[in-house]
Amino acid sequence: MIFGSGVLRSMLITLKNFFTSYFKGPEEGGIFTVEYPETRLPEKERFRNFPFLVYDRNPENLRCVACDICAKECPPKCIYIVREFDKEGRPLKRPAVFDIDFTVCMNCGICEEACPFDAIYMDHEFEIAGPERQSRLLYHKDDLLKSNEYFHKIRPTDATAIDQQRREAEEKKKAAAEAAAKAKQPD
Amino acid sequence: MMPVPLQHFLFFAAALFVIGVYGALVRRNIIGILLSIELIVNAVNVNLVAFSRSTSLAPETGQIFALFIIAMAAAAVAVGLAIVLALFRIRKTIFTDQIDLLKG
Amino acid sequence: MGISLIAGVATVTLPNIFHATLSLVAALLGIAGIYLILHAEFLAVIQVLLYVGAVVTLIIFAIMLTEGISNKTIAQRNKLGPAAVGGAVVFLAALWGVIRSTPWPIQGGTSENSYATLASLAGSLLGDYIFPFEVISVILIAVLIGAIVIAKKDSV
Amino acid sequence: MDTRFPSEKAYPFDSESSVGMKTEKIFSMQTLDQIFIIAKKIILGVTGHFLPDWACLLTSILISISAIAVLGPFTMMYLTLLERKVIGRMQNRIGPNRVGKWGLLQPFADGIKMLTKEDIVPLEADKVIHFLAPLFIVMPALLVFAVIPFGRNMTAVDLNVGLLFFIAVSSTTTIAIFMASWSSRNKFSLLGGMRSAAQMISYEIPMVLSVVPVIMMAGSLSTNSIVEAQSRWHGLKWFVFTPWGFLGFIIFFLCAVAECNRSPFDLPEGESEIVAGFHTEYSGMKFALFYMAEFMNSFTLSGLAVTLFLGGWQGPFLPSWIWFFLKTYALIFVMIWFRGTLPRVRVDQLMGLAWKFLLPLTLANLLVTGFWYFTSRPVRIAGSMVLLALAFWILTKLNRDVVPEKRVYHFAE
Amino acid sequence: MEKIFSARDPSALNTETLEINFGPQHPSTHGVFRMNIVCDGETVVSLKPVMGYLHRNHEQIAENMSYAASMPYTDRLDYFNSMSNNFGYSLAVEKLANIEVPERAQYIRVIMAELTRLVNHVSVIGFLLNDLGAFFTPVLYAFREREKILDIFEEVSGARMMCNYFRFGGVKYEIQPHILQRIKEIVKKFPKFLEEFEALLSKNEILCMRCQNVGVLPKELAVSASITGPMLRASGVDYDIRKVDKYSIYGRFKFRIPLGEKGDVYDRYYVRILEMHESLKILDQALKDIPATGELVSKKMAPFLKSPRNFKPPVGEAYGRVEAPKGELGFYVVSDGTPQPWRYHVRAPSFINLTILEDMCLGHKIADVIVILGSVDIVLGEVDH
Repeated sequence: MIFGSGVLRSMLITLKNFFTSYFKGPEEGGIFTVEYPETRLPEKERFRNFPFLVYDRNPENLRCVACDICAKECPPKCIYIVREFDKEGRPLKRPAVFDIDFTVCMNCGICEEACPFDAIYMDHEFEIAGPERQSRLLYHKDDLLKSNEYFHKIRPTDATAIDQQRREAEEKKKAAAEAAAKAKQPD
Repeated sequence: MMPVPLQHFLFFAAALFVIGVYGALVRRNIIGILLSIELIVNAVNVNLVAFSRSTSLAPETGQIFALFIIAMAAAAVAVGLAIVLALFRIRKTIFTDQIDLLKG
Repeated sequence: MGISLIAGVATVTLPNIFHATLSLVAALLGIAGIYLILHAEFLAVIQVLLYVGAVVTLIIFAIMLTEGISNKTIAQRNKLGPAAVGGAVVFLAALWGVIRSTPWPIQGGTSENSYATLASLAGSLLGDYIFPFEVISVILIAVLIGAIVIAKKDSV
Repeated sequence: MDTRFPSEKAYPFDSESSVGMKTEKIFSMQTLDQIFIIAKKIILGVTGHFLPDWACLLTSILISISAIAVLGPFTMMYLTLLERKVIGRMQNRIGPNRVGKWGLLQPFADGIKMLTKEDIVPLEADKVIHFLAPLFIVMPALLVFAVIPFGRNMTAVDLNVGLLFFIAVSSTTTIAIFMASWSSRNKFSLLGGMRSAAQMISYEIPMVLSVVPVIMMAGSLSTNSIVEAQSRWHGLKWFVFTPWGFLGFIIFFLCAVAECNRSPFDLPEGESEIVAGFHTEYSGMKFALFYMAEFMNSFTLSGLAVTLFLGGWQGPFLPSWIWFFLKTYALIFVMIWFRGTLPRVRVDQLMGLAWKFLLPLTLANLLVTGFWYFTSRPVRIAGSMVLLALAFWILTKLNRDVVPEKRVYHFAE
Repeated sequence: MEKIFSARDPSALNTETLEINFGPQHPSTHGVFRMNIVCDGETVVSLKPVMGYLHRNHEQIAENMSYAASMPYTDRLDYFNSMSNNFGYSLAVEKLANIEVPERAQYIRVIMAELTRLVNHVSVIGFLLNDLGAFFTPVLYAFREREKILDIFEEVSGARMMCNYFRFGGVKYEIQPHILQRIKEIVKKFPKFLEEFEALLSKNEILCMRCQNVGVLPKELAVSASITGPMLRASGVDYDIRKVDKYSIYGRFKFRIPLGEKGDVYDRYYVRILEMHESLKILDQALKDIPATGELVSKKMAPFLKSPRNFKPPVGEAYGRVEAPKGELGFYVVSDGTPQPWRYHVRAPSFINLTILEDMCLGHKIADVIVILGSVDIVLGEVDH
C-alpha cells in the first residue's frame, strides 16, 4: 500500500469521532463524559465509601454494643472504641467513644462483614473533603450515627434483607424466651 | 528619508572594518576571530553596495558582487568551523595562545 | 548605522563568546537595515537569510560543541592588546583622511532612478555573470564535502 | 525630488484615485469586500485635514500596524481555545466550557493566569539572554504578518521580495530557540534546543524549495502578484490543482508543521521525552510569549500556504478577507487534527524524512514544473502526473527501512 | 572544562557525554521510577533504573495481620487490575488450606479476571501511545471502554478499582442477572471498538517507524531473565499459566495464545491486542455456561466470613500463581497454624520484567527509552510493593 495510507486511515477515524461526538449519544461513540457538579452518574447500590453507625429510631439506642470485633478486624486499625460505664462502674453494652479516622480508613468493608450486630455499614456519601486533615476527618460517634431509614434509602435490598433477619432473630429469641419461661414456670 | 551622502557609508564601513581587524588581532578564541572576519567581510559589502548606488552605469553589479562575497564568506566560515572542531577534539582547547606549537 | 557600530564593538570586546555572537547578530541586522536604506532590498533579505539564519547558527553549533555546558569565561584578550588598539586607531585616521579628501564623482546623494530592481538583478546574475555563478556553486560543493571530511569523527 | 521608500509607492491606500472611486459606489459585495480599506480611508480623510502630509503617511502605516497588533494576539488566544475544543471533540469529550458561554472567555482566563504566575529565573541562568529569548521568538512571529495578503488590497507592506522576506524572518527563530535553551542551563532544555535547531534547518530547505515552483509560475516574489496569478476562472486556476502544485502544497504544509514544532514533529518540546524542551525553565509571562509565538507561527504559515497554493483571497462571492480566514482556519484545523491523531516522530527519523525523502521530492517537483512550463496543455498534465508518481515510488523504494514491514503472528494451542 | 562522565576511554574521539536523570517526577514513567541515563548525544550509553520510591512494606504488614485482612492490600499491588491480584492471593490460601471453590464462584472469578485483562491491555496501549506522543486520543478511546467495565466492577464489588471482592473459597457478593446481561452487551460490543482501535493504530506508519525493531528482546534473554506475560510471548516463547497450570476452571475454555517473533515494541503492542480477542472468546464461553444458581463461598469457609481472625490454616506452605495481564503473579504463603501468615511473599511480574530494561535500551535514542518502558508495562505499585 502507498506510504501515507496508514496515517490517513487513522486520521479519518479521529475525524469520524469528531463528527459523531456532535450527533450520536454516549453509547455509539458520542460524548460519554458527564459534567459532574450539574449532572451526576446514577449511584450504585453496593458502592462503599466510609462506614457509619446505624441506630433504630433515635440516636440513643444504636446497635453497636462496643464488642470491639471490628476494631480488631480492621486491616489499617483506624477504629477506636471505649466502652461506657454507668455510675457504679459496671460496663454497659454501649460505646462511650467511637472514633474512625477517615484519613486512615481505606473503605474495604471488612468491618461491615465482621460485625455480628449489623451495627456498622458502608456509606454512599463521598463529598467529604475538608480544610485540614487532623480535626476535620477524624469522625466521632455523633458524626458517624445515621438512622436506619437512611440505611434503607441508600441500600434498599441489603437493608430489607438485614431487617428481615433481625426480625426473625427476635421472634426466635422471643419464642425461646417463652419456651424457657414456660419450662421454668410449670415445675 | 532625505538622501544620505556617500561619505557617511564609507566612514561607517571603514569604522566597521577597523573594528573587525582589531577583533581578529585581539581575540584568544578562534571562534572570536571568525566572528571578527565576518565583520570585516560585511564592512566590505557595505562599501560595495554604497558605490553601486552612487554610480549609475550598471547599478546591479555592486549587489551581485556583494552576493558572491556573502556566499564565499559563508563557505569560509564553514571550513573554519570544521577545522576548529577537529582541532578541539585533538587539543581539547580552542585558545590561540595554547595552540602555537606546530607538532602533529 | 549607529546600532551596527555599537554591536560591532561589542562583538569584539565581550568576554562570553555566546554574547559576542548575539551582538554579531545585532550588527548584521543593522547592516541589513543599511542595505534597505540603499534600496538594495534583495540584498538585505539575503543577508538576513544567509547570515542570521545559517552562518550564526553554524557558529552557535560550534560553540555548543566546544564550550560544553558549564563553560567558564576565561580571559579572552591576549597580550598584544594595547598595541592592536594603537595600530587600529592610526589605520582608521589614515582611512578617514583618504575618504574625506578624494573627490567622488557624484558629490550629491544617490540618484533616484538607478536602483536595481529584482528582475534586473536576476537578469544580470544569469546573463553576463553566468560564469562566476557556476564557479561559486562548484566551490560551495567542494567546501561542503571538505567541511564534512574534516569534522567527521575518526572512530566511527 | 521625493525619493519614496520603494514599498511606499506600491501603497494603493493614499493614491487619490481610490478615494474618488469610493464615493459613488452603492452598497455591494465590492464595498463589503473593501470594508477595512474604506474604514481606513475615512480615518485618513478625517486626520488628513489637520495633519501635515508626511504625518498622513505615518498614520496610514500606524493603522495597518495597529490592525496587525490587534489581530495577532487575538487570533493566538482563540486558536488555543479552538485547539482545545477540537481535540476535545475528537476524543469524545467537550472542550473547555466553564469560563464564558462555550468557553469563549477561556483564553482571557488563561491570559490572566499566565500574567499572575510568578516568573522564575533559574539560579545560574544567563540572566540577559534568558530575558531576551522570548522577545526574539515573538519578533519574527509578528514581523511575518506584514507580508501576508489578508484581502483584495489589504497587504500591510507590499514588498516585491515578500516571500523571501517571509522565509528569511522565519529562519531567525532558530537562534531565539538556541538562546532560550542555552541560557536556562538545564540538560533537558539543551537537548530540546539542539533538536529544534536541527529540525528547523533540515525542514527549511524543503520548504523553500517547495515554494520555488510557485515563484516560477507566478513570475514574482511578491505575495500579491502570486495571488493575482491564481485568480482566473474562479478558483480553477489555483496552484493546488496542478499536479506539481498539489505535491508542493503537501510538502510545504508538512514543513510548515515542522517549522512551528507542532504535532508529528513536536520534538523540541516533546512532553513525554524531555519534559518541555527549550522552554522548561520559563514560567508566567515569558512562557505565554513562547506559546503565543508558536500559535502565531502556525497562523502565518498556514496563511502563507493559503496564499501560495490555495489562491489567497480568491473566492466566488464572499468578500475576499472572509475567504482568506476560512481557508487559513481550515488549514489550522488540519494542523490540530494532526496533533489529535499522530504519534511523534523520532529525531533521526525526522532528519531522515527531511533529507532523504522531502528534499529529493521537491527537486523532482522543480523538474516537473519546468516540464509543465514548456509543454502544451494535454501533454503536460499526463506527463507531470506520471513523472511525479514515478519520483514518489522511487523514493519510497529507497527508504526501505521507513516503510512498515508486514508482521505475521502464529497462535499456540 | 571538566569532563562529567565518560563511559569510553577519554582518548577515543567522543563528544560531551550527558548524564541525565529521568527523575521520579518525570511525566511518562508510569509512577515514581527513576532512570540514570548516560547518553552520548542522543544514543543511550548506560541506564541504571532506581526503584523503591513507592515501597509500602506490603509483605511485612501482611505477616502481622490475619489472612483475610490482607486481601484489600492485594488490590493496591497492581492497582490497574485488582481482581487478578485477589485471584492470585485467594488461590494461594485455598491451596494452603485445600479449600475447594463452588462451581458458580469459579465462573464469576474467571469472568472478573478476564474483564480486568481487557481493561489492563486497553489502557496499556493507550499509555504506550501517549509516550509515543499521540496527544491523549488513544487513551481516551481506551478509557471510554474501561469506564463501562469499571461500572460493572462497582456494581458487583462496591469499588471501581479497589474491589476486594474475592474471599477464600469463593466471592463476596452475588452477581444479579441484570449485571450478567450488561456484561454480555459489553462483550458483544467490544470487538467493534477493538477493530476501530486497531485501524487507528496498527497500520499507522509513524507508529511502525517508532516501534518496529526498537527494544528487541531475544528469546534466550527473555527466558533466562524469567520474564513472563505478553513480553515473553512477544518474543515467541509459548508460556501462559492459564494453559500450563489450567488453574481454577481455565481448562474448560477453548482459547489460543498469540505469539510474536521479533519481540520488539510493535510485537508487544500487537500481542496485547490479540490477547484481548482471546479474552473475549473466554468471556463468551464463560457467560454462556455459567450455572444460574449455586452457593458463593464453600461451606468450609462460610463461618470464617463472619470472624476472619479465627481462620487458622494448617501448618505448611503454598505458592499460588495466576496469569495476571502483566505476567505471572505469584503469592507464596507459609503458615505456622496461627491466624497470621508466618511468611508472605509476592512475585511481582512488573518488577522482574524491569530487570532487563537496560539491555533493551542500549544503543537506542532517549525517545525510545520512554517507548520501551511504556511497552514493558510496569505499574509502580507492583514493582515496589
